[in-house]
Amino acid sequence: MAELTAKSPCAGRLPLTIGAATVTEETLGPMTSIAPYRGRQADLAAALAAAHGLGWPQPNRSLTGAGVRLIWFGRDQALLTGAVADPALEDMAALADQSDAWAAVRLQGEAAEAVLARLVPVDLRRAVFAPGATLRSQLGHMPASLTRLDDHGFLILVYRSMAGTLLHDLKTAMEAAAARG
Amino acid sequence: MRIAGKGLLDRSKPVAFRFDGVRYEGLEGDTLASALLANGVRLMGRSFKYHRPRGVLSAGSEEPNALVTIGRGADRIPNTRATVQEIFSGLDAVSQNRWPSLAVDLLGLNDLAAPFLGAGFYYKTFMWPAAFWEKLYEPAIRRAAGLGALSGQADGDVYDRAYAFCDLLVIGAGPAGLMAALVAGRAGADVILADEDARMGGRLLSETGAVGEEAGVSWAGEVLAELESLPNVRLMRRTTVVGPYDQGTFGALERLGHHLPHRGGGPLECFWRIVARRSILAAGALERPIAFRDNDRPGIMTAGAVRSYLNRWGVSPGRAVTVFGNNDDAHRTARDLVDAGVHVAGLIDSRHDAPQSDLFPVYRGAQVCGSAGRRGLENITIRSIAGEDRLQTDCLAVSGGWNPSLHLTCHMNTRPHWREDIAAFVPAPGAVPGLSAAGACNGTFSTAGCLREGAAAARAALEDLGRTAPPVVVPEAEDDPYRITPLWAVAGRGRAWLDFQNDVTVKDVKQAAAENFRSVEHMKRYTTQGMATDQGKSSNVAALAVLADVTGRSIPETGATGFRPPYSPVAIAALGAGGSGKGFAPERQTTSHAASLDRGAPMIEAGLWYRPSFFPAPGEKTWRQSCDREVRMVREAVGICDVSTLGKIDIQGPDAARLLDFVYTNGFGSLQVGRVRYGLMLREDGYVMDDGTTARLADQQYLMTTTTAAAGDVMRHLEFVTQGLHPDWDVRLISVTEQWAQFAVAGPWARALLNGLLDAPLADGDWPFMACGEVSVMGVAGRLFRISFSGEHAYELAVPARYGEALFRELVARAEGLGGGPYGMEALNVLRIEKGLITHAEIDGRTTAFDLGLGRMLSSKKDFIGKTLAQRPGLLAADRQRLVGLKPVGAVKLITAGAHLFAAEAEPLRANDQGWVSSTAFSPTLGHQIALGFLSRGPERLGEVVKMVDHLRGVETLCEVVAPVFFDPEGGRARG
Amino acid sequence: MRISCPLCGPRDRREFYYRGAAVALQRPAADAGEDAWQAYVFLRDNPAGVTRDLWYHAQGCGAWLVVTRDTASHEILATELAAEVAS
Amino acid sequence: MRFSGWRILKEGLTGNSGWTPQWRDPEPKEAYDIVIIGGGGHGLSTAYYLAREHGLRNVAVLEKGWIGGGNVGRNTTIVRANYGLPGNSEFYSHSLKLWEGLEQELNYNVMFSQRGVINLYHSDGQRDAFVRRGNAMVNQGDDAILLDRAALRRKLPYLDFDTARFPVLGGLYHPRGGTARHDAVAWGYARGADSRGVDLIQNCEVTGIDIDAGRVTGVQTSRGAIRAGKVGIVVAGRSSQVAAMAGLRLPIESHVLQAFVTEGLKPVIDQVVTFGMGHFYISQSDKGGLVFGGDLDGYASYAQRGNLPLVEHVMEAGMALMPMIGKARVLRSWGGIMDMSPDGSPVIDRTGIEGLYLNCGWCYGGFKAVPASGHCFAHLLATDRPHAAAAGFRLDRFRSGEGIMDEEATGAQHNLH
Repeated sequence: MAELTAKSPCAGRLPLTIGAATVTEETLGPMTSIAPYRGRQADLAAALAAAHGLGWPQPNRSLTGAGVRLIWFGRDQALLTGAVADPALEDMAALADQSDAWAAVRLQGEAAEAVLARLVPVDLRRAVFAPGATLRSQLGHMPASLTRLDDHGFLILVYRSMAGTLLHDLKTAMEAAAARG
Repeated sequence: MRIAGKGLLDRSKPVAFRFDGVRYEGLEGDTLASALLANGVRLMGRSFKYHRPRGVLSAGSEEPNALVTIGRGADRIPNTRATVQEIFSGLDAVSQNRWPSLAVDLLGLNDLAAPFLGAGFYYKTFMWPAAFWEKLYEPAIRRAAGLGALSGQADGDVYDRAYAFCDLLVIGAGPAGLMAALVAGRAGADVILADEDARMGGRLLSETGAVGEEAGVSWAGEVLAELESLPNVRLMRRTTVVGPYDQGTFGALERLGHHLPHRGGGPLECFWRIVARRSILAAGALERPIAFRDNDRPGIMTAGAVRSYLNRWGVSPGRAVTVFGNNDDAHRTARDLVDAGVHVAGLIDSRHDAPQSDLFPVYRGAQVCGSAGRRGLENITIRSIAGEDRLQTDCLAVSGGWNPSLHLTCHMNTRPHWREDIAAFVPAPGAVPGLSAAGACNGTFSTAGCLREGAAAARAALEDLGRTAPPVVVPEAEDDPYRITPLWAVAGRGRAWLDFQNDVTVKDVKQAAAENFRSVEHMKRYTTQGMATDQGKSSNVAALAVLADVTGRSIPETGATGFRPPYSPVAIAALGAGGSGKGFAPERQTTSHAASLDRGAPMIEAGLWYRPSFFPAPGEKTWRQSCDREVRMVREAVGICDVSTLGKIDIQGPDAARLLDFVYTNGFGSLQVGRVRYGLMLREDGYVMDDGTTARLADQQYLMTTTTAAAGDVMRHLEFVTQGLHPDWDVRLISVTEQWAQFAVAGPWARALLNGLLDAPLADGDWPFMACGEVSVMGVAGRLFRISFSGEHAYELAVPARYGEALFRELVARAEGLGGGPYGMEALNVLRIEKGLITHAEIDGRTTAFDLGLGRMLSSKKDFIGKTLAQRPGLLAADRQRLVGLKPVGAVKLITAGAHLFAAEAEPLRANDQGWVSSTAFSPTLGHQIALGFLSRGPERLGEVVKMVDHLRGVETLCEVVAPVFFDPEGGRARG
Repeated sequence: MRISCPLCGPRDRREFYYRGAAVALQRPAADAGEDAWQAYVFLRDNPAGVTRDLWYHAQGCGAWLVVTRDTASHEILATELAAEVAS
Repeated sequence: MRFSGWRILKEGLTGNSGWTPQWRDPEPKEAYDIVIIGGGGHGLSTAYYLAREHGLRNVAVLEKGWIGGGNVGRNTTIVRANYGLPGNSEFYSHSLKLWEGLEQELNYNVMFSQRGVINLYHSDGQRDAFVRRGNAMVNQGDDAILLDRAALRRKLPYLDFDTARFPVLGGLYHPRGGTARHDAVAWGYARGADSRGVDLIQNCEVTGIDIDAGRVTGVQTSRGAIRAGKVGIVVAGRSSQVAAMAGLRLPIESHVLQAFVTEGLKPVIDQVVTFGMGHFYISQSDKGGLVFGGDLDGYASYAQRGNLPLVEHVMEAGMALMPMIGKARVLRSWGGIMDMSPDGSPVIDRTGIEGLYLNCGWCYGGFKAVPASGHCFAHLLATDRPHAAAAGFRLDRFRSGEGIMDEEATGAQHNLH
């Protein structure tokens, strides 16, 4: 029997380099939303530490471990990427597979901050938003998750269905940033 | 006339440009105004109402007269201030609001009719005969009105928008702003220094005084060099801060491309939202004219502007210049001109105690009471105790004093304070939270005072920011006292202009007062003073003073000037950058998007989503042919439809069922694992909000589906209930809409199709109607729901979205093998109407469960959102318009959505209105038109014939009222 | 306008959805009577001054907030999580 | 003084020295038959019609600032009768008819210009909803025409027909709709009321409402107490505060609505055009400025100013719909305080207090209502019975659920209308 072919959200549309910024599609592997039940946050943190080597992230922080990343994703919610969530977590939190829900790209380069300054209404200066920092906001008109990976690199997540608009908006902003040299 | 040895421009860099088709040469760094003056061109525009010839009044963005159009093509830019536009090679500027030419403007005839065109004349006439207003008077007025013209073509330029954040925003880079930025920059604060000019330095560029040991302009250069070197300071040139908004947000317009001959695809402008913890307004001051008879002739301008043209651009606007003022600052203009070798024919100072000079004749206690000249100033009349005297002059530099540029401090509706000693308004402290004013905009006019205040404001801001101010020495500079004796308008006959562009004269203000438009707001609105493109920057205070004088009140008693954002006008394209075309809203595409396009399906918008309308087959020429075929296909074989756009919310936790019971009108506690139930949701005001199915996936896990349109609203509603009303409930909500690609497989062959696809075929007897569970689809874990929106035996099959496209293609291929295929929104709509299933055409926000025939779904056993107000008498009234089916019974067979319903014999008038048609379709299954609609007492009137009237489409149809389910009313096909 | 989300920090108004007066948190019992329901759904104090209203951080963390705010000056005096106010 | 072309000619030839006050500035009397609180458009028209239609001249209008200084002086000047629901239909139809004779009646050119209003639609569902509304307009006796894409292209060639995110499919055309010179409406009614004996009292803030045994007896003001037989509250933007003086709590939340005008331009937009996929409406004034606006800022406010997110959204919508306006520069933006009601429709009704009447809740549709609001409120004040055209504007409709007029169909959340 034939197989169902998998297709990534930005398949065939990346990478893209304009000026001092490059966008690539990021393969994060399994993604799971984790929302702790009432009063179970401490237990959950312990279970996360045991299973994935990570605690529960503070708001606006992301944690990284061996191949995994735990990104604060909103009120009482985090996104585990890079590993299938340990089923033991189900006792302490609502889990939902989101591996296919988000388009994930990496924006890298000296101009990355200037590009995002055209799209995200939040202070992303290095001194304020350092590597490891994450936030939920909007990118253009789209709901987005944004994480600073390093001095000039950001992980951007938007709804899978909006991948086309993400790339359009990034391209426009990259051109505007590049036009200033 | 360019003056040797004067100005900051490089004489070796000529730039050629055109004005009204004539080629001129200027220098790099010239504005259009300075370059034209250097070429001896004084006539640059026409006034709005009387089409009076006008030259420049100012040397900045406040210019009311010299407005031109830049360029001639689709992207031409009207109403550009010649005083702001930098020249570049190839610049093509055109004058405006004149016909046939700037020199000969036939509408100049208006000027002769001026006695009849005074303040508010149009409110008193043009009323007879009534029909003439729209047909004759108004079109003529409209044609004559307006300044420049848009091209009518889509704006093809690129615009940019961006955010910036800083500790301190300094607005204006004159002495006060530079000093403030320097102090804060050295302290390590993140500083943005923004200035509207191409070159920073503010008034220092226009004055000859020293700062410290050097020329002011050199000092500015050194400070700027240091600021450039600081990584924590950002200099934004050509950037006008246009308005303050709440919590330290400022709008600012950066002009990136207006001075470039070739932009290379880069943005023309960038609109910035700057968020600053503290801000300093150092915007300087604007000089005001004095009103006297015919004070609007080309060649008459502010004294400060004359100094700017002379000292910055090396241009004298005249060969024999006169100066008219009421303050000491005016004398500076005369001195600078003499120093530059320009002939000063005289200085007229209205003060009897004005300083004398041995450089030029000073007429103390005298006033200019008139001017003469054709299209430009030739002479002025001076009135003194000795009588009237005429003086030949081609340029009159006027200074009525200076108005602090406090505009931004008025934008939040705080009124400024009047200071009698400087005869000017100053900012009210605290007018904009976090902002302080320093320097001339605060009423401190000496250079030294500006430097001191700039430094002090920065120190105060640093203290607020928790930083230590470094020791910075404030350099010495001119510290002359500002001495002024107010003179607003010279008495006498004739017209004396206050608002130049809008042609508002002293007489107009007096007439307004005579007609009891004595409130300053009334006067402004009646005369249009202050309504021109400069927002009254050059006229507000003088007009207020004239009004105060004529009504016998003091200026503060009479009122204050007000200003609104933006400080200077901003292009719609900049504020809405990126909004045109597809940029207006995100596009959401399903995983089957490309596959649907491959099949030639026209896509339609469903909220932000795109969904296929229909899938044309070879030979089909109209959408109806395709739609009818797709409907028959589903009824007779099997159809495939992407339903991924419906909202999907994963609800988990011990209290998940409690939540569902609270937000749905019907009970969910009894729903078994592996089963699906239809639910109805109300708003708290008792009207229907949304509907959908919810599946119980596990003991404490439910999957709620919402309509496509309401997905976001429902999620927010559930979050409100769980956070705001019942934070004690242990339940978690996670949107999984995007995770799953979901397809309806509908029709008699649906099960056969699935059994060829699923890794384990569906056993007979399993998967009854409204069952759900996990399945394996070609090796992929998926979910299957036995639900139907078509009335057929149907399923919805969901897989992770990465497999969506592949599964869609596979499903369609298999369906085609069974005589079926894909179907689109048109067929989906027909199928659901045949079954009387509702969508947002029926759940339109004004219908109740009672109206929809779903009253029995309102549980009496529990509380739920909307329960109480749904029981209001008005929501249960027997004569409400309620859901019915309609079918044509007369000669006309067409039923149209949006038509209204009447008793068969009634006139189609509001008083007889009994309902309306919500959804219609041609049913290929039944062979005739069918419709859903709402009819007063509808369910009681089955079998009655009513009249449908669609005035707009010209259709009148007799319809039989029937039950809203047209096909398979027992539901056997879906269950079987 | 910027609102300090207790979770996300200061954010632009464009990230938030506005619902109205925080009275919406005090939902009456089903049988509380007509006056109570009138007051809950329709009537408003609507002060020209300090008020408490409900905002949803729609484009941020998804928290509902109670914001204490001056309607005349737009000054924001406090922000709290609705879940903490309500519980 | 009667205004006419001859008068202008005469005054022009005699130095414009003969113009007289368009209204007096009388001292407040101790007592009036009727006191109108609020000298905005609605209050002034109420006073005018009290005098003209009911012969009631012992009337005062109390205005805390200057007459016409509220929303009548800060709106986008649109006049239309294109409502879909009973209650609204007959009222706005009545108002439009009053507009059509207003200049001659007032002897004041308010420049009412029936340029036509076109509501654009962008989907089949929206078209059908507009057809429903258009049919209601025709049922009422007003005019509505459905324009398809081809007809629209001829009328408004500058719309983005080809690349728009949401395609422009057609429009609902209301030829009798249009614009008027907003300030002139206030002044015309003021002059008309004053000439019939009504006292217009500016700079007179009402600070209290006197009630004795369930009956209103007068008002306290910054210029002293004034006795009154009846009191009408017409203070959109301050309704909750003034009503609170009588112990009333209203179904009103106050919101800011921003509006914008560009620099003057030669004629480019002839009709009033509204966008169906984002809040945006635009017309061009006789002076040449593009006058436009959008949605509420969204939060309760009395600040009379708004913020950038809404500004930017309005501009984006404008660019999405008609990118030819890109180079028009916004000259001025401003904000007004809107009385937002739970169903988006107004209240003209008695209160529970004898002699106290209420006119409020105009949301952001009050300007076009000025003539009929005053006409109907005057009728209510004079006769104690609602005028037939405004009988639907009852204060108790939320309690009963009867006659809710939720045109936007967004439910009882004030800011969504």
